[in-house]
Amino acid sequence: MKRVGVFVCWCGRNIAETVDIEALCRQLGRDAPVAWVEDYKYMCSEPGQQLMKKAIAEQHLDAVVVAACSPNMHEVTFRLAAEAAGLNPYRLEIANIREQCSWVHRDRDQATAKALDIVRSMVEKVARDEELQPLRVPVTKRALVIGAGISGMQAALEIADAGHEVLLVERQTYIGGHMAQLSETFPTLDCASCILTPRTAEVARHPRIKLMVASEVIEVGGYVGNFVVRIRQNPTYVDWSTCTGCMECVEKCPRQVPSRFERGLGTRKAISVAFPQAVPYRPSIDAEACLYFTKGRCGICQKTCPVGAVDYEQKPVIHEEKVGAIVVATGYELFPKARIGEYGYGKYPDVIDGLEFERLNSASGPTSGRIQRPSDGKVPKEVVFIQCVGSRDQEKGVPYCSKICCMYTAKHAMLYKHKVPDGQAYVFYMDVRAGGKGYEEFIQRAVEEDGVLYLRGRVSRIFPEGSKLMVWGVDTISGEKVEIAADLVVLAMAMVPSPTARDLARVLKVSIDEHGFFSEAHPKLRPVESLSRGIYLTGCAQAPKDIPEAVAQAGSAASKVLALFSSDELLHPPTVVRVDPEICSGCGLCVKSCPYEARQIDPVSKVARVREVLCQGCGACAAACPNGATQHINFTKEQLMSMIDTFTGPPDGAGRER
Amino acid sequence: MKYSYFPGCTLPTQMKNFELTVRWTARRLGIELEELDSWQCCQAVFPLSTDSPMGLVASFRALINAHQAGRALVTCCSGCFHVIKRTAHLMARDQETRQKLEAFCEQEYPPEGVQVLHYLDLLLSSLESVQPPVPLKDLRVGAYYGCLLLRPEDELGFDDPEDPQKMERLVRLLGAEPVLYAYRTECCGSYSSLLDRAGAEAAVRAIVSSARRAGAQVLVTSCPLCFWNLEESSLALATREPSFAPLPVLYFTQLVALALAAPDECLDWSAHRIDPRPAVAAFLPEVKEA
Amino acid sequence: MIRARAATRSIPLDPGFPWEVGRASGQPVMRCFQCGRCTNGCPLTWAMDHPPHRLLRMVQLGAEGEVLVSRTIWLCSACHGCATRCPNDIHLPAVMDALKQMALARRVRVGDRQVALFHRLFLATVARLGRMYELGLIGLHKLASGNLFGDLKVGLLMFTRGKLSPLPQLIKGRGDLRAVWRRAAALRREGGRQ
Amino acid sequence: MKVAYFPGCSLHSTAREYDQSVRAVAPALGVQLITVEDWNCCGATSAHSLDPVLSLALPARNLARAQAAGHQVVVAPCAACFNRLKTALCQLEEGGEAAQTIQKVVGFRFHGGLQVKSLVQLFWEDVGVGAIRRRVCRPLEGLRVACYYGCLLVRPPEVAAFDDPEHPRAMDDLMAAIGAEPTSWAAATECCGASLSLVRGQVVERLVSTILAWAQRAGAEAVVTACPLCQSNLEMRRPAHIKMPIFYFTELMGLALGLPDVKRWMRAHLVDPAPVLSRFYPGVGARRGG
Repeated sequence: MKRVGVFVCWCGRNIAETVDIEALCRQLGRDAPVAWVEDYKYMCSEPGQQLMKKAIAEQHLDAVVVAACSPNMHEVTFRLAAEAAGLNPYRLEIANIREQCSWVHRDRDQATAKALDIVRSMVEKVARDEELQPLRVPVTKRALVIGAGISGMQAALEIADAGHEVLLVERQTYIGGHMAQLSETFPTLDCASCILTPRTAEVARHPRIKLMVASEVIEVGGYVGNFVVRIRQNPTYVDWSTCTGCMECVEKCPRQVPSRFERGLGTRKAISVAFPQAVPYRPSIDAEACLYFTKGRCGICQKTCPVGAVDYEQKPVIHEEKVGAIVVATGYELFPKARIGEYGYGKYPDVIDGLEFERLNSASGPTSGRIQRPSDGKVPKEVVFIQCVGSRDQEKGVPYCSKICCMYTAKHAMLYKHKVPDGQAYVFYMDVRAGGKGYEEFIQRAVEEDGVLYLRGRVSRIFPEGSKLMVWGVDTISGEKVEIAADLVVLAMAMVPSPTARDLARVLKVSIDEHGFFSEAHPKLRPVESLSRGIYLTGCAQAPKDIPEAVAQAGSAASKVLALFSSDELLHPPTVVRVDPEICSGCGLCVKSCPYEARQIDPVSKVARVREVLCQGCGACAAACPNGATQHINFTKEQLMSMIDTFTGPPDGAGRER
Repeated sequence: MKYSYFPGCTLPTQMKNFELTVRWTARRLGIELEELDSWQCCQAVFPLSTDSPMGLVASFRALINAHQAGRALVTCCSGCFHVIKRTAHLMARDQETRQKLEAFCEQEYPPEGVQVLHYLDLLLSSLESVQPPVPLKDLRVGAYYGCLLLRPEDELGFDDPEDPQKMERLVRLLGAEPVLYAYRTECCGSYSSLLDRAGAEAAVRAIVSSARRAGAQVLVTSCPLCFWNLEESSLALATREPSFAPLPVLYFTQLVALALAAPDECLDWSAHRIDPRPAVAAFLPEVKEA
Repeated sequence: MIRARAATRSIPLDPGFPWEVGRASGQPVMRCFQCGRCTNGCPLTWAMDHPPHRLLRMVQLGAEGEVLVSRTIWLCSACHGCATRCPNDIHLPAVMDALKQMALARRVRVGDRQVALFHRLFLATVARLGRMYELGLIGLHKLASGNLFGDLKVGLLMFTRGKLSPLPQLIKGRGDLRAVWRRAAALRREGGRQ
Repeated sequence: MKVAYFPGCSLHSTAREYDQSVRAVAPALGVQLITVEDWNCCGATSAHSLDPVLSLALPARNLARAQAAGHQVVVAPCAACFNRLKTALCQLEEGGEAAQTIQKVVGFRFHGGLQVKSLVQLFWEDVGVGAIRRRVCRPLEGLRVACYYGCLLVRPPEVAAFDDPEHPRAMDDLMAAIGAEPTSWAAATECCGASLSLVRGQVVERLVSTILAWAQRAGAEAVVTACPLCQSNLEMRRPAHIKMPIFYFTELMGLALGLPDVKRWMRAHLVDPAPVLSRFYPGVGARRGG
């Protein structure tokens, strides 16, 4: 008969207020399997743990039940303490008498009675627990980073610099994400490409980074340390290994289509490279625009290519890779203008969004940096910037603040004034949010030096009147309704997750929040981890943020990956399932019920078996197994039944006494 | 198809011109409008006070009558459409008020609800297959929606509140040219225009001059109150501000009547204080020699 | 072109106005972010048509028409309570002075004619005598403003206490004082700081 | 110690007793006052309201004359004059375009090395509280006074640069030195309305009644001030039901130092000081009529 020790925690007043600790200990003392009972105000504290260790040694305890808070909180703490005292950690169980008892009841007697049952059930369980050792799992020291925006690139570089191989997968045909589209960045007005291109160049030449553009992750199997990832590389119809980047094909290509990189303000050829500093600097063919694919004509690019790199027959290639950790950096997209009826559903050409303004202002943009009206190319003399378009708007389903628009709108207003000094910039805002380092001073500079006029109020409507755009706003501070005849309106659109995020989340089996951003394990303490071990988050994939924060998060995610790779093996919890071959009839029910592909039927012996390393201990197959061949270690049917009996058995534990 | 027709107070009385063209176009397009037997005024304003459902009784009874006749309820006036449709919508989601009204009127409200249509929808569907004998060629028409027809969109579901197109579609079907102008969905002052003349005139000045700048020759509406305010304020403005040129105002059914070559006797221009005939002269029926 | 759309009229706003006031007063009016400290410390807001912070906001908006005819700028007693506490170091009394000078220069309907008249007569007295002559000033103001019988009782009391010297005091240097006036006036005409 | 004395216009008329008490107390404390020869009005509020150049030129002319007479320190008992002189001095010391303009308009070259102080500042910083206490022969034991600084004595800090603009204590220390009990109260630095008094009397009445109400609530028997405009406002515009005498701080110091002419100064007060001071100086201020 095992000698079970029970340690009851007061948890300050959390438990002691509604559970009569003394009565509980008295009652437990009289139970058969319980050899030792002790209580302490804070079991998880240093003295609490010492008390338990001393008792394990002196009372030669074979198993321990700690009646305290949820196992999520301190199971690891107490198991390590038990192990230090020579007890097998899996012979220690937590009886949750706080979240499941004292916190949810008020009646002291009922709470004490319930606490007694909870502890007794755990005593029944621990009495039958086996001694176990954690399973050792090899680690593939290779990381996958999904998304090559500034955040993804930074994470990839930091992991690679630490000596590990990185697979960087990017959906577009170029890397740099939305930052590549920016002209300058706040609060220092650094030119975006000047600070981005060193990073993209570094990624391109890094020996340990394998860059796969125009690629998407379509399937992820396995578990932390041993993911199996399938990536589809979409065809670019140009063999980049032979292509020299001379761009003859681009010049000769007759087909002009609106460029997505230029947000529709400029055009590009059917075969093209997104922008002059693109990395990799190789052209690719847009099948929807190319005359060869749409009408079977032309083929000029193939003819003019001096090295014959153009290959219309290129097909998508599926790559299968093994990686140990995954970093999600899929970034953001702007809320579509077309969903804002009040501002013209995106139909008015001179009502543009922030990224379009960036392209207008960018030296390599469609207008080589000249800020002009998309409609008639004239330089605008009155420009209205509108904050919170889509953001902080329950109606549009985006109740949150997109965090960076106050800053980039002030930047836009300043950049406009630097290029059109006699122009007038107005900003309609609700609350300027400039919390970063040097941010508030940046806004003040825009107001004082560049004479940007800030008007507090949301614009109710924009409509065209001749060549002008009438903007109906208000300045709630002075109470004046204002109407501005603007030449150009720039909307600070809300930031929403990138369109592929939802599907990727399903593939990675990680959760996303109600807005589609990836859910972090804990908003304050584990912001860069997802709830699945080995999958980390960084940048705007997790929530809207500015570049400094995205880069900081990238470093944090990279350090998580490096911590994972620091040991050659990973410890896997031993409470997995096992099969008794004699009883198993090979019906395969367990294989169907396992969500982690951990159960198989042995082709030779026709008997079910377990890939222990994949088993997450969820118990689904043990429950499904018709004849009990599959048993869940330390959660066997016998243990569970005994636990249930304590709740359904005779009241006040008759027949339990020693 | 037969419909229960709810004319509303002003059509049979002050706005005879509206009523005549409604009946004539319905007959001409085979739309059977059977007037509800005992209808009352729909209150013109959807009663926002929630503690007394009495304001909804008229609409409730109209809906019940239409249901009993087994037909959808049709109306032409934006005001009536607004109030009755919102009452129907309220009946669908507010059980407590519905039970109060059912108890008061001692009549059961159909759980599946009653369909409420605007006559414009019927015209649009039946005109698809009709070639207008008198196409209103080169007539530039500015449709004036006002607000009751469109807002609140989630209850009325009539058209896109920011960028409505139904009136424009009708104008094109009649061979005329629709004109988009900024103020077509701005409020004309509605019933406040009866008290605050200055406010209403400011609103009408903006609406009419915006339509004129966009090249409209005539305004078209489906709301008697807007019709009255657009004319009344325009005339007041014209006397005070020589630079302001009013635009004639028509009901959408009058436009349809013209295009379908309606006879002279059902085109009653007497109610118009701004004579629309010069603008639509080319489409008027030849005056038969006396 | 930005306009304020009141119910029936709309007033054009001139975004250049705040810069003009900024230069004239030497104060960074655009820096104000409407925290309201000046207003809630000012002893005279109850008598003003626009509290100081809203007046400054109207300056920022360029509502020149409404600002220059406001009563606030004449009622400000330059007690510097606002200037001391302003987080943006804006010296509001200096702005009020600049607006007073602009109002007079642009001949608008002055917000408080009596106070404006008082200041003009005060300076005229000093220009002629070199020192203040209260009795003369009060007399002139009563004649000019037509408010002949105000404060008679307390005036008499002050006189009997010998607090209102009947005769003015003239300084010897009136000559060079007039030269100072002339040179100042010349500077003003050059648009010195208007 | 020899200083240039700038009396200012008020001290020659409405604040005659202030001038007399200053001329008596200063020498008693070893301060020799040499009046600035042919001084002119400092322009006060009106100058800076209407003309930025004149508002600096007028006080600067006085500084020029003090500099010409070789003085280092110019003392102005009146807070307004002190503030204007100090503003002009700051501009001159700052140099730059404003300084050139002033010197051109007044016609003098500024050599620097000049100081401008208010009288309270001089007594507090230079004479020192200890020296004053030693000379007191009739301490005003138990006299509860509210020291009223007003605004221009301590504000704006970058110009006045004297004591603390929010919680000044200089006058309180001087009063304590002569045995009185200064009370802390809320309106010590609230503005009394200054020059508005002659034109907008009712405005000042409301401000003064608030200030005196605070003084009464703090249990003060009298208010002590160092500014002629505040003194006359507090006396002239006081509400009828508050009969609290308003002293110049030099008057009380004169009384405490046992100087002869105290009676003459006290006769000029509108509010009879006798009830408050008789326990220190029988018959002081007593005369026919309130």
